[in-house]
Amino acid sequence: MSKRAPKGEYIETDTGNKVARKATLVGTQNIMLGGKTVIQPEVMIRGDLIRTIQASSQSASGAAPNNTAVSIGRYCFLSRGSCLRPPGRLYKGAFTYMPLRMGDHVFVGQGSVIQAAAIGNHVHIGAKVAIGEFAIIKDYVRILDGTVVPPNMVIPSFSIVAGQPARLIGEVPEGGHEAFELRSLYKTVGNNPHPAPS
Amino acid sequence: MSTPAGSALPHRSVANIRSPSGTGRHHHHSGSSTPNRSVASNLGSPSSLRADEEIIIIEFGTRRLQVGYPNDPAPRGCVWFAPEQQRRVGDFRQWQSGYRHEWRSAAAGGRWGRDHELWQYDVREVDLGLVGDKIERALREAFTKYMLIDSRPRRMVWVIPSSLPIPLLSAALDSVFSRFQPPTVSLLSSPLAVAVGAGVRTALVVDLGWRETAVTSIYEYREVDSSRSIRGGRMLVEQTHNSLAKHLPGSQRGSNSDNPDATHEYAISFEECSDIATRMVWCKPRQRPATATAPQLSDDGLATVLEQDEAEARDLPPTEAAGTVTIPLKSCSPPNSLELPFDALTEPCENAFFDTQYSPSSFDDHELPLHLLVYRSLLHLPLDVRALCMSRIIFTGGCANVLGLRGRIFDEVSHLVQEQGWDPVRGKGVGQLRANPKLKRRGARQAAEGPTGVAAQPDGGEEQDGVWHDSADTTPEVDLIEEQLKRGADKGARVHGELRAVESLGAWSGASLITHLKTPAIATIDREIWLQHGAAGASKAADVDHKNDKPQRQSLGSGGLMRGAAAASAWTLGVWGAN
Amino acid sequence: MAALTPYTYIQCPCADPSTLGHPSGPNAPTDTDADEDDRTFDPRAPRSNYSLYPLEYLLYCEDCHQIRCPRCIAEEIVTYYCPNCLFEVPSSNLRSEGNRCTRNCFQCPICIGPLAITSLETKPNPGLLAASDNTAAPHHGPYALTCSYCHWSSTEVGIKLDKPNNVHAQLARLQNGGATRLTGKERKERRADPSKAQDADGRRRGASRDGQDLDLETQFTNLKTFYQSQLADPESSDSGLAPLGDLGYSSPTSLSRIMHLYTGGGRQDKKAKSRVGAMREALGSGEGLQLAHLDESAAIAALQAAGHDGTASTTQLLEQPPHLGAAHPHGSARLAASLRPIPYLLRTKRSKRCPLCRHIISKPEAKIQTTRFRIRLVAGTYIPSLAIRALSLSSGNPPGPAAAAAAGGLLDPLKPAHFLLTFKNPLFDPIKVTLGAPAATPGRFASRVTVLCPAFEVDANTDVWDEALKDGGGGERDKERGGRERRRRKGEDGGGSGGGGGGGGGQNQLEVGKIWERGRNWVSIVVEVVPASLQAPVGGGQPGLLQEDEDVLEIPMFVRVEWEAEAGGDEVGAVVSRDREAKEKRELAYWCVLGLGRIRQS
Amino acid sequence: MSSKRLSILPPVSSSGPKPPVHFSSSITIADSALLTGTHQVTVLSESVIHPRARLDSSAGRLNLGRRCIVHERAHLGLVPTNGRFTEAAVTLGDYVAVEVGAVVEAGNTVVGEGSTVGVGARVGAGAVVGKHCTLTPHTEIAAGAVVPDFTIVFSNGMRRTDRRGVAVELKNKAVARQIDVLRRMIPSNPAKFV
Repeated sequence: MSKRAPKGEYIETDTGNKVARKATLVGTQNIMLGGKTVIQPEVMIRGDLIRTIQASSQSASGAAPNNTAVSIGRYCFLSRGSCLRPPGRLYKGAFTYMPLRMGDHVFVGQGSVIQAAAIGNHVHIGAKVAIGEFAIIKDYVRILDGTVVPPNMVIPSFSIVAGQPARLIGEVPEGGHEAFELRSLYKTVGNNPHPAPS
Repeated sequence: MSTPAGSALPHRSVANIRSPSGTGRHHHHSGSSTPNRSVASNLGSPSSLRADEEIIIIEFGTRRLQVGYPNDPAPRGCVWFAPEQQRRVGDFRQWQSGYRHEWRSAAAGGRWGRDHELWQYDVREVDLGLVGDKIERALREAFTKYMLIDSRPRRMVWVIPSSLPIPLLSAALDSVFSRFQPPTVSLLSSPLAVAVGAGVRTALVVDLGWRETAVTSIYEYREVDSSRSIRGGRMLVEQTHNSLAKHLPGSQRGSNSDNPDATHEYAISFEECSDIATRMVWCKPRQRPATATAPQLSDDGLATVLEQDEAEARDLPPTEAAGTVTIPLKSCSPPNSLELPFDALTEPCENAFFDTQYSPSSFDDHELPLHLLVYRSLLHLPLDVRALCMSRIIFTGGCANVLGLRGRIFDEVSHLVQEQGWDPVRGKGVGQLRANPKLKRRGARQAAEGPTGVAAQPDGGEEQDGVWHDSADTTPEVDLIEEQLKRGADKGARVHGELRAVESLGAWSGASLITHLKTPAIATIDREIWLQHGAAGASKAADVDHKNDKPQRQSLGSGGLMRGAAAASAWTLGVWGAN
Repeated sequence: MAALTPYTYIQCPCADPSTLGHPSGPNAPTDTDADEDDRTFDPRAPRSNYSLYPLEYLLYCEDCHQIRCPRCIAEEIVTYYCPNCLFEVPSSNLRSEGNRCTRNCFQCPICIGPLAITSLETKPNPGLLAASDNTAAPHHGPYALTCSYCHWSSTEVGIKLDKPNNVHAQLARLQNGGATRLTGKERKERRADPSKAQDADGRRRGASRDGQDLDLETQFTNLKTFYQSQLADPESSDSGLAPLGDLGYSSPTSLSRIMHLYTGGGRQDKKAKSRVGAMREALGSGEGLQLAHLDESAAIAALQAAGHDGTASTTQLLEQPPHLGAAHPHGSARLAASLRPIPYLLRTKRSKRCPLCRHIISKPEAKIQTTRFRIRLVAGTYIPSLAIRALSLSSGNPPGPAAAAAAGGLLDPLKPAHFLLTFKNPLFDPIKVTLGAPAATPGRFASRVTVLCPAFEVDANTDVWDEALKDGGGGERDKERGGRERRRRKGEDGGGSGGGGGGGGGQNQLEVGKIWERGRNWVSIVVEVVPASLQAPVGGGQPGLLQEDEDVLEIPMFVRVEWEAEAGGDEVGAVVSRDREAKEKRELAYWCVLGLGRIRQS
Repeated sequence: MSSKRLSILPPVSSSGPKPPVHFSSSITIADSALLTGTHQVTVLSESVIHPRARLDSSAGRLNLGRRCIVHERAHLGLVPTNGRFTEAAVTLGDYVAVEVGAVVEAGNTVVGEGSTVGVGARVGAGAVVGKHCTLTPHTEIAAGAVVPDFTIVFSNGMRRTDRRGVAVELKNKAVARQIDVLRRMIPSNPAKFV
């Protein structure tokens, strides 16, 4: 792990990821970051909860690629205190965890807990959101603060959801797509951040 | 519209109307400002022609809108009016975690629950533009969420209460014509639709609605008489609030005066009261009549006596309500859960609909208890009409869902009938009346006063008994119908004279039948013409014939008939044009 | 909550002019203020909520050069799909199924969470069991629908399924409690076979005394067939009418036959009457006549037994699909035990076109899985975006109330606060912006408003290209350039304190008619507001209870944008050519609403 | 991320003294779990304590039953303001799951056998949650409140009774399976705490 700014609050990797030193990443060898992703302090990612169903012998020795527990795309932004953990379930009588996949430009708000199976691209997850196990969230979805997405729920593209449990409360308008862009946000954090665009 | 429609008829089979193929695929000429005629005339593809032939049925209520397709047994979508709908687009505050609905400030100034209503009939306090906006938004929701249709112009059939004030109607028409571009909007009156939905041609429709209860007598598919009382759903919810508030600890209790004026303080939110009213409130069966039925009435009530038996059967109260229920209340401060006897949940009903503690004479006409309302409106009817109507009583409207209410009203009425017969005169007079034949005849004549204005039958001897049987011959109309019926070979099929309640599918479904059967509506308004003239363009139904007491008749006819003949030249707003 | 962070709403010009102060807009801000006072647009008028939109909800028609809002576009459906299984549904078999998913997708009638199919054999915790693998898993029936959120199970209403697939069909023939119900098809067969129909009716008639009703669907179909038979009655064909098929809306005769209307005398009347014979009323349930059973004591007892918890809330009932299998509900449907699983309502992809010129202004790809748009003309790329920021002046008067507001705090009544409005020009041509705002906000509490610089120019959105190539590096370079440029401009403007930074004598910067700050394609100006006191309503008197949001300081502002564009850029979706000849003057004018923050209630 | 290390675990600020613990030999406890407080912490057989779970016995003893799972960031025995000492701060029955970020306040608070405290839920001081209850995510149980057995608390405090007829032994078997897997994944280090 090469560090551009050894003193800084963040570890900046070659691929441009900015990982806060105060973030908790368990089982890093099973966590895949696409690059240009920001992981803020107190974020927790459970890379150690890997799938055990196909070959439980391997699970102990990490390196195997199919052991990826959490994969994150580019320009994702994990806010302070959020938590990513792979979903687990009984499968054919045995218990196993399944990988958690996250696309590009996914924003995860403060203190949200994500146990989804898959999250698409351009997804905005508000603060204090709980996403249940094996939920599937497609592209361009906005999840408002405090939402509880039940396990196994599927949220189609361009949905705005909220509530406990989550329900469709609106559709993302045509003009709203650009708002999911996280490039500029990426620049605002790190060891030598740019000022937020006025 | 008539000509192109005519040419299009072959395509007009049910199949065509219902098959939505091409919906969304073909999109020519479905423009806002594209005049409808040009649409109809130069439509290229049959698919879009069908789309144009699609018809949408909308029932307007004070609190909700029901939308669907003809030939469906039930509406597809139902949209309730609520404050949340009135927010700006993209304002999702109600979903924010900390959001609290400020119902107290919303309720201030006697507006408790008002923002759950589309309109108030007192037009002075209504922003007509706002009504239009509400309707538009509700329709859009219904169309995109439930109907899944695009914004191609479609014909509409509206089911609206016959008492709807014309400013509201035209506000609605303005909004819909300008925003949805239906080629035509046809109007049906809900009581009529209700009757059709019950399979009868004659009925007494008791619409236990939100803002009022309306009793409408339908005779041979036309409204002959109608009377109303403000005792409706709104009052029920008010009463629910009051009786709940009574059970709150004094600190939380608002000053519950029984009338909702500006100073009235509410302790519980409308939403909650309305919810409880629909969930828990029920209606006591009628208390045993103390007085046995008067002997001289015994034989006039062949039918009613029979009813009486059922009434007795019904009179045993359901499982002596010793039990209590707990009702959680969130909107009062602090949140509280009430423990009250199950019986207490009948209070609202009693106060809102019956007020039995007061003497019948103490009520104004606009606030008659329901049983009196029904009884009197039957009383108004000419004998023959009454005979048929009383065996076709239809309870409809939201409050018909209050458990036991329909039965209660029915029993109260049948009781009144036994007690007083069909004699309009009551109190002291009755005795003398019975004694003195002359008086009696006059009384009878009053009784017979009605739309047909036909004098009652002579030989009052067994008048009430007689009427029901030879009523057939009383008026020329009926006479004629009876003939026809003889031809129709179902003589005597028409139950009459006995009190009987009939079930209807409801106004919307009735309209669905009517439309599916391709029956012209009471009035059909052409978009082009409306946009030119507006309501002013309508030839007042009253112009055709002056009888302001029952404008329904001619307007029904002229509306329906002239529509076909010459849409452009003379059209009416039907019933509604007249008030 | 929307009101806490500053926000902007735009009123679509299509809104009913009666809510508008100026349909066309003022030419100079001065005369705006002049006739503003009486005819200004009041954002708090109830009707305003129906015409105000955030910028991203607005589209733009390149041919009419006009803003288009959801109320003034014509929609066309591209695809129907189920939001749960994401399968496309052919439009042919939509209606028959009530626009709902006919596969295995259901919502919980209690909490509207998704329902999963779970085997009752090995009772698994639905939270641990994904809906997908049921078929794979070694489970066998019976199955139930269970909610992974509130743990409701269809067994609670007595519904069990034999197969884990094809649930919709299975449910269609199941009443709550497990009793089977006829499907529409079977009912038809019944009618077809009279003997069956007879005994069916017979049973119903007999049964109807003890409360067995026709279900709604049956009554409807019975009524329909009855009416049709009446209309088709040969008796009446002499009246020169072809049978039902021909009866059109324009045919008065059908009217008089079905409605059998009475008219105030005259020919039609006679005609009408001469055809009475055909119609009679329905007799018996076979023809759809249903006597009412008014004895609801049983239902009342049930209600008491169920108690408040056993009843369905209004919202739950609202979510229920029309259940045609049921008898006349009349309130008995209120019990939670009568709730049914809710098949997912389908959703649609829609394309949008301008209702006037019929050009398409938004068109998504038909495939459900793709999120691309073929055409997407959003207002944001045609009209300037407007950002609001609180401006704290280091040496300014009262210690930055505005700054507080920016932080979601409150505005102090009667203390001047300053806000920075930043107009960003998306066009390739420089625009001239003219603002008009009332001196005092409408409504019960009038805050004073001063736009320090109501007329200014914004430079063109040049070298948009590196932004267009969605490549981080490019974007970055671009941003840096912007930054440098900003700094340079500030220098020119005379050392203004940018972006709320301290900077000497910020107060001096607040000159009327002076731009605060200027960038590549943006300009910031200052608005000074003096929030009203919530104690003193305009016409005096007591403030009383505040209406919702009455404490929010909202400024109505009339924006007028003028620019010269190439005549070329008209064909829909075409890349605007950058040649500079054949300019044509363009103009846009609309109201917008600036929400600055909440005023402190002291 | 190319990293030799298996985790990035910033140092834990384990404030206060080490509480006396009474661990069954069969439990699994991540060494990044946080134990604070002065009173005894008892964890019965086969329970699992995830990394960064927080057990605070400063207001009384903590008793965890058999096969409990305390997920990361769950906080048992949080001392509420005006919290006072009680004999037992928090008691979890057998097969209790306390999910990510959930809080169980101290003060004779009980969570009954087989119940689940959902993600981010909060059980107030002295509340008694019955057996086989489900507190859905973000549910708040007021201090001192009583939740009967088989209750489901959902949608901001609405309650209903679980009528699925849950087959307890099946449910427990599922938990056992999960624990088997977790024991393999979470390097346990009880020694660190004793």
